Amino acid sequence: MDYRDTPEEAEFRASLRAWLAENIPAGWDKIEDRDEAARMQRAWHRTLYEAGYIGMSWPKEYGGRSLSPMYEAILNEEAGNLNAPRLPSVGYIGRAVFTYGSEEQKKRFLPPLLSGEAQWCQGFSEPEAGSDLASLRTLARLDGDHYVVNGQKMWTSGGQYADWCLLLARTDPDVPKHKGISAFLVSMREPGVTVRPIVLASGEAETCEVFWDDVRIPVAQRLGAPGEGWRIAMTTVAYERGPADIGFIASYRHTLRRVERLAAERGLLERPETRKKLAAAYVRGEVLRLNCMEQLSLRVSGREPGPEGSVAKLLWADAEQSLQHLAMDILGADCMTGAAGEWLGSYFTSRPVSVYGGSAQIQKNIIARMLGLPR
Amino acid sequence: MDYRDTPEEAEFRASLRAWLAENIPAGWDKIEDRDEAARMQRAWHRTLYEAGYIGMSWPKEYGGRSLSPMYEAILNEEAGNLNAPRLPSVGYIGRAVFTYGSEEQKKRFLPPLLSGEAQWCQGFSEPEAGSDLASLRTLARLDGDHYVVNGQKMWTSGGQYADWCLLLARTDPDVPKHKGISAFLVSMREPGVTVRPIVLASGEAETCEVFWDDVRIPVAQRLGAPGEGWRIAMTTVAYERGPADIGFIASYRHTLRRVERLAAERGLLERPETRKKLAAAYVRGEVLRLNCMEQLSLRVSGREPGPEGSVAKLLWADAEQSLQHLAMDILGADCMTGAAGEWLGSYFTSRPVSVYGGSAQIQKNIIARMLGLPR
Amino acid sequence: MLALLDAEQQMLKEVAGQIARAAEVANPGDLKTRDRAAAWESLAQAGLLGLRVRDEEGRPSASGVEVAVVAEALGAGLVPVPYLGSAVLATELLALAGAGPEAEELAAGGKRAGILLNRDLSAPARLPGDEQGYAWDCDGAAEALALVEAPGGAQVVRVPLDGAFTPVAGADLTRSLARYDAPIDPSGLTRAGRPLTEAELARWEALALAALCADTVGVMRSAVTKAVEYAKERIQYGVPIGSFQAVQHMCAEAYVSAEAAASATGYAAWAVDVLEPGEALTAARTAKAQCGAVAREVTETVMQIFGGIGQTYEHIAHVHTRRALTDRQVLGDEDAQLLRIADVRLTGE
Amino acid sequence: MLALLDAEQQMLKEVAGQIARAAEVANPGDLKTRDRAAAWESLAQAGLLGLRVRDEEGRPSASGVEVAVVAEALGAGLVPVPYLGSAVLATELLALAGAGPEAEELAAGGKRAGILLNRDLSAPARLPGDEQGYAWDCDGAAEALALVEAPGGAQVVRVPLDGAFTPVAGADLTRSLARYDAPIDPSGLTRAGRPLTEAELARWEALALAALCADTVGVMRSAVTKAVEYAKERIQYGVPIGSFQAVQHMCAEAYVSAEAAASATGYAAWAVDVLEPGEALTAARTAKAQCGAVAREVTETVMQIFGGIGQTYEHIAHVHTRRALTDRQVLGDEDAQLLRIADVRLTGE
Repeated sequence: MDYRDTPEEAEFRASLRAWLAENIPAGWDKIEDRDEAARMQRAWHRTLYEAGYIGMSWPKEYGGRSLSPMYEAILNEEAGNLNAPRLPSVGYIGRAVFTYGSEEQKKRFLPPLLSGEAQWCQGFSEPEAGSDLASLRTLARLDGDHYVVNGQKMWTSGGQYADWCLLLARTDPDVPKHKGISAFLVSMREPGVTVRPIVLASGEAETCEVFWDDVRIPVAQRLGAPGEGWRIAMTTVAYERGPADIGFIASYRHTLRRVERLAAERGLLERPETRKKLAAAYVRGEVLRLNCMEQLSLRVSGREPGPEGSVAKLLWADAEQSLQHLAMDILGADCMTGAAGEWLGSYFTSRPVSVYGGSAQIQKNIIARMLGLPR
Repeated sequence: MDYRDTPEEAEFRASLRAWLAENIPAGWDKIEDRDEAARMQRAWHRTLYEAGYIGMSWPKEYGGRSLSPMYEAILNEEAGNLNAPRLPSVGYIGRAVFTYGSEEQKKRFLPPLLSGEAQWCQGFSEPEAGSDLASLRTLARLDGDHYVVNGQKMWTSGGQYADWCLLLARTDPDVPKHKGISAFLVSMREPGVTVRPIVLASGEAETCEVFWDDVRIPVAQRLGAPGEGWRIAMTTVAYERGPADIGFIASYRHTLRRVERLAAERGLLERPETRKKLAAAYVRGEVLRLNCMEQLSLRVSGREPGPEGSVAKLLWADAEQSLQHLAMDILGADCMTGAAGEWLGSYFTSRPVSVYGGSAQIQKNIIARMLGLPR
Repeated sequence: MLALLDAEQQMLKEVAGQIARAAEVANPGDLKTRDRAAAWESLAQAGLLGLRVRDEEGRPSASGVEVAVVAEALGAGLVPVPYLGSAVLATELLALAGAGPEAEELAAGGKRAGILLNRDLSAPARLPGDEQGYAWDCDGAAEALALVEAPGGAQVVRVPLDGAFTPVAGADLTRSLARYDAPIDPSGLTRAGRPLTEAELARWEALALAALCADTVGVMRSAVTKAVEYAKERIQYGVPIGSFQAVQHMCAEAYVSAEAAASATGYAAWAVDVLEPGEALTAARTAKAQCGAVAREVTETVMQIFGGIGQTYEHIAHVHTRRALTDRQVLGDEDAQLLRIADVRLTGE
Repeated sequence: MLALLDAEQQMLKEVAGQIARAAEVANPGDLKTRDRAAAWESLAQAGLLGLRVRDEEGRPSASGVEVAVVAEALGAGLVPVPYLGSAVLATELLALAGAGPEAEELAAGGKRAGILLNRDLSAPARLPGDEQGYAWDCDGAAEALALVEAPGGAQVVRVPLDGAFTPVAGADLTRSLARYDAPIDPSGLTRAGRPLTEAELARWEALALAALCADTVGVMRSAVTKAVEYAKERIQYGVPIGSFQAVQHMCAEAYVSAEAAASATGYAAWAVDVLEPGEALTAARTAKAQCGAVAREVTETVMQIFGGIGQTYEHIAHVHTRRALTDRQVLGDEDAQLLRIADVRLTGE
């Protein structure tokens, strides 16, 4: 057991840190326009790619470096510490493609995914299929050498700026619901694809609805076999939900420092109660960080992401939501009068952390299963 | 809406208060010996009875005074305020007897129940039938003009000192579980009845196990029809769980004052955090009191005790358990070193408040049903 | 003792409920389309704006209980009218000060007044002194009431909501807020009535807190009702989500919290006109402490039950949260109330 | 980085687990019948009492991680031997002070020492000064260690557990406690080793806290495991209670709390010998804050899952609660830890 970097990791971290210091785009976090921010993200992706920081854990044959997931965690951590722009999330789409794709699909889709030339989104959830994803209704009807897709997807993050979508649709309505689903790699530029931003309670448009009206997808763009969509989705979701994105830890630390400053500005640091609450927020962050390090160590040791990830997910939601509660309580009326309106937004942004990617209730069900409790 | 006493209630309260001041047995709360305490309780019952304070809400024909339940609540409140010994709880047994009993049973059992000559206990729960009472296994087999009872009861409070028991036993194992249960009025002095005290985590023996080995009960002591036991139990439990026993409110207030004194003795009253926690404990007590007053008002207005009682039960458990947590935190190490060992006992005594009489989980189920949520 | 609404109060509840339902904000889009003037006119015509106007013997035409009944109904409907600001906080202040005609004017509905609060919304603004602050719940009002020190007590003054005030977008989408950032020009203030004694101010605060609590209770109860209805209808895994015990218990816990707050609020509302001012205020603080402590949790639970859709701006859930959180802050959150209760419990006795 | 036990540590875990299971208190009746001397002897023979004895170069024979592995196993078994008191807290204090022979004596198992704590159990007793206090986890010990001021630092002293000490029945049924009520006679004290620097004391406290945390983690994990097993077997309404989602979620929440505490504890145990003393101590305080904050809740949830039977003295549940609550208090509960963490975070930087 050793929480320190190995010599190789330390070397990687040092060179990465130097690279980040030179390459983080100046003033990126001052950009308010969403379109401009999206362009910046795309350029950032390209910059990272050219330096070899994208897909490091992917097999070499698919453009990766076959490194341990530890290096991606270090990237997340350092980028977070230095307040870099969000790191592109290519892992889960890539994994779906190189695990289930044909050789041709791999050749066609992986390079631009890695380079950032093609931005991807994920078309899984629907208005009537949230927690119960398998009940999705979007239909892909085979018509010659194409599928024709009709339906509505929801919670498609980045849908506005994506070029491609990993889409789940029902190809066989006559078999049990998990078995009739297939996965597709489909261009967001196809006729019939309409994207509508969803404004959240915070006032931000962070995600989208996507309407699919008679969208035609070549059969060659089906990923995996017909009916294999559920398995593909589960692989993807497992990698999405896992502790890989340790970038959150760094952002949590930044936020905690901001909350500490808020308390200081308001002269609350003399209060033992406030001191304890701030310390408790630090403890929650540390606990999450250390739990994620254990998860990561398990992955590095070759274990597939398992239900233990649900522990981290619950700790994450609790940490983030508790921190926003604390900020709100420190701000008091300012949070309600608009004097510190951005914190009200952060508060509302923290709420869905216990909803998306499997609600807190679903995570507890998963843990109960892992504990062997009967259905 | 008026939270004040009516003139009649005020008059009753005044005379009761005067009576209590003269009649509360001196030094009763210094008695340590359990047997002696039981004798004191019996004498106290008799004293209350002779003054007309037992069974006030019972119909006159059964020895009551046909008064509104409000008067019993006032009795509970005043007795609690003046730190009187526990009030005898005759309501739920009485209600079972005068609702379901034969004329002969009423004549035979109600007068000594009221007067305290006969002390009663309740033989409902079993080791394998707690929350799921209807799965009880104690068997009453008909043998001529007697039933022969075999089985084991648990959580029979006061079983050591009871003369009689309201017993539930299965008389017909061949029908669905709720339908095969009958109720019996049975002497604890019968051969084959063995009482064994159960020591709780606090170290106190507050309740009993009762073993029934070939205990013979005359058929005439069956209460209600064969198979009517479940209905009888539900009536009894509803009256047990309802807000009638407002005596708890007074005892909560006493305990809160003691906790406030603990904080003062330890010089913690300067701490805003401690002040807030003590005030929050006061608020919880008030909320419970006021909720119970609403429940009581509903009953006085002729409504049967309903599932709203579950709200009070949950508030009660929360108030009591939170108060014991607060005491423990104020005491710190003293609670662990035995320097304030009695508070550790109180802490453990607060734990089953969310278990007995329907666990917190069961209460929430009841509320969910009331809200119309589907099974 | 009977801790239940009497027949007349029940009838009032129905009337208020009807008006509230007609003006209800059922989804955020309604905020743009509701005819607020008509809703205000209905309240005026039903006499609900004049509950605290005094008769010739100085008695309010209705008690705190009636005020709470109306406030709860309007809170339940998230109705975007300044009932608390104008018909409760401002009218009661005028009535206690003996400014009968001014109170009558508000009761008639033709004129409205907001209340001026200090920078942290925890108390009525004191002028001079509070150099920054907010006019709260001042939709359609040309003025807001504040207090100035005067011989004999606190003098109510009318502050014109002129250019010194900037409308701000606060958390609450249903009630308006205007900020002032510089000392108020004393020459623009008009005195109303006679100075208020400490006891009268306590009485005012008790009513104000009880009405805020009733609003919160309305917001919470209707939020829980909506979540329960959704849980009955929303199908996942082939069954209504309300058949999952986890969802059932979330609903039950939110219900218990809301009902507990309602119990404390009922007593606080009753206490306003019956108990001694200090006792009435402690009852009100007790209710506000309880409401404040559960408001966030209850409305968050409701958002959680609504799942993804409950996180969107177009859904009503966050409008409940925003109104409840604002109620929590106005005149002091639970921490502020608890400290004052502690003063009475631990020091006052 | 690899935050997992290595192969040797895994093996140690199995050895410690075997010894712990042989001496496990599975129900309160075992407290009378367990052969505590045999358990102690097993620990000595496996070398587990000597993990912190120093080699000739001053290195401990095993790191904080190994200590935590053993402490967790013994906590999980509620094993009634003074491992923490004698083999960790006392031995480490002697080893840090360079009192090698005394440490070796304890490691051999023939002799035991407790630790003297101040009246609120929050720190090692300082003599003179702490005129009342407790010898903790001193089963079978003839002496307990305390600190006296000396030039150059804090001097470790051996305090005989003589007539000045009264055994007391504390909350914890598995570890013993003896009280002293009057200033300790200085003539009876024996010095051990050289005075300790601040840094050494910080290192000692880091190890002591990490070991206490590991004990708590063991207590919590085994309590949760027992509750889960019970939930699988206990039938009500014709099904195991563990098939109810409410029970499942209670188990899941308790599990998450215990695992979170374990994550923090693993790091704290590792940090003892690797990080700077200040950092190691912050890591240890973080773990102790987390363990302290969840210990009560987790063991209470376990009692709740066990229902009525879990409330009885004859059942094991409360023995878990008692040991966890005691761990929480020794060397400072979560409030104490948080305040110290705040000092570092908010003032130290």
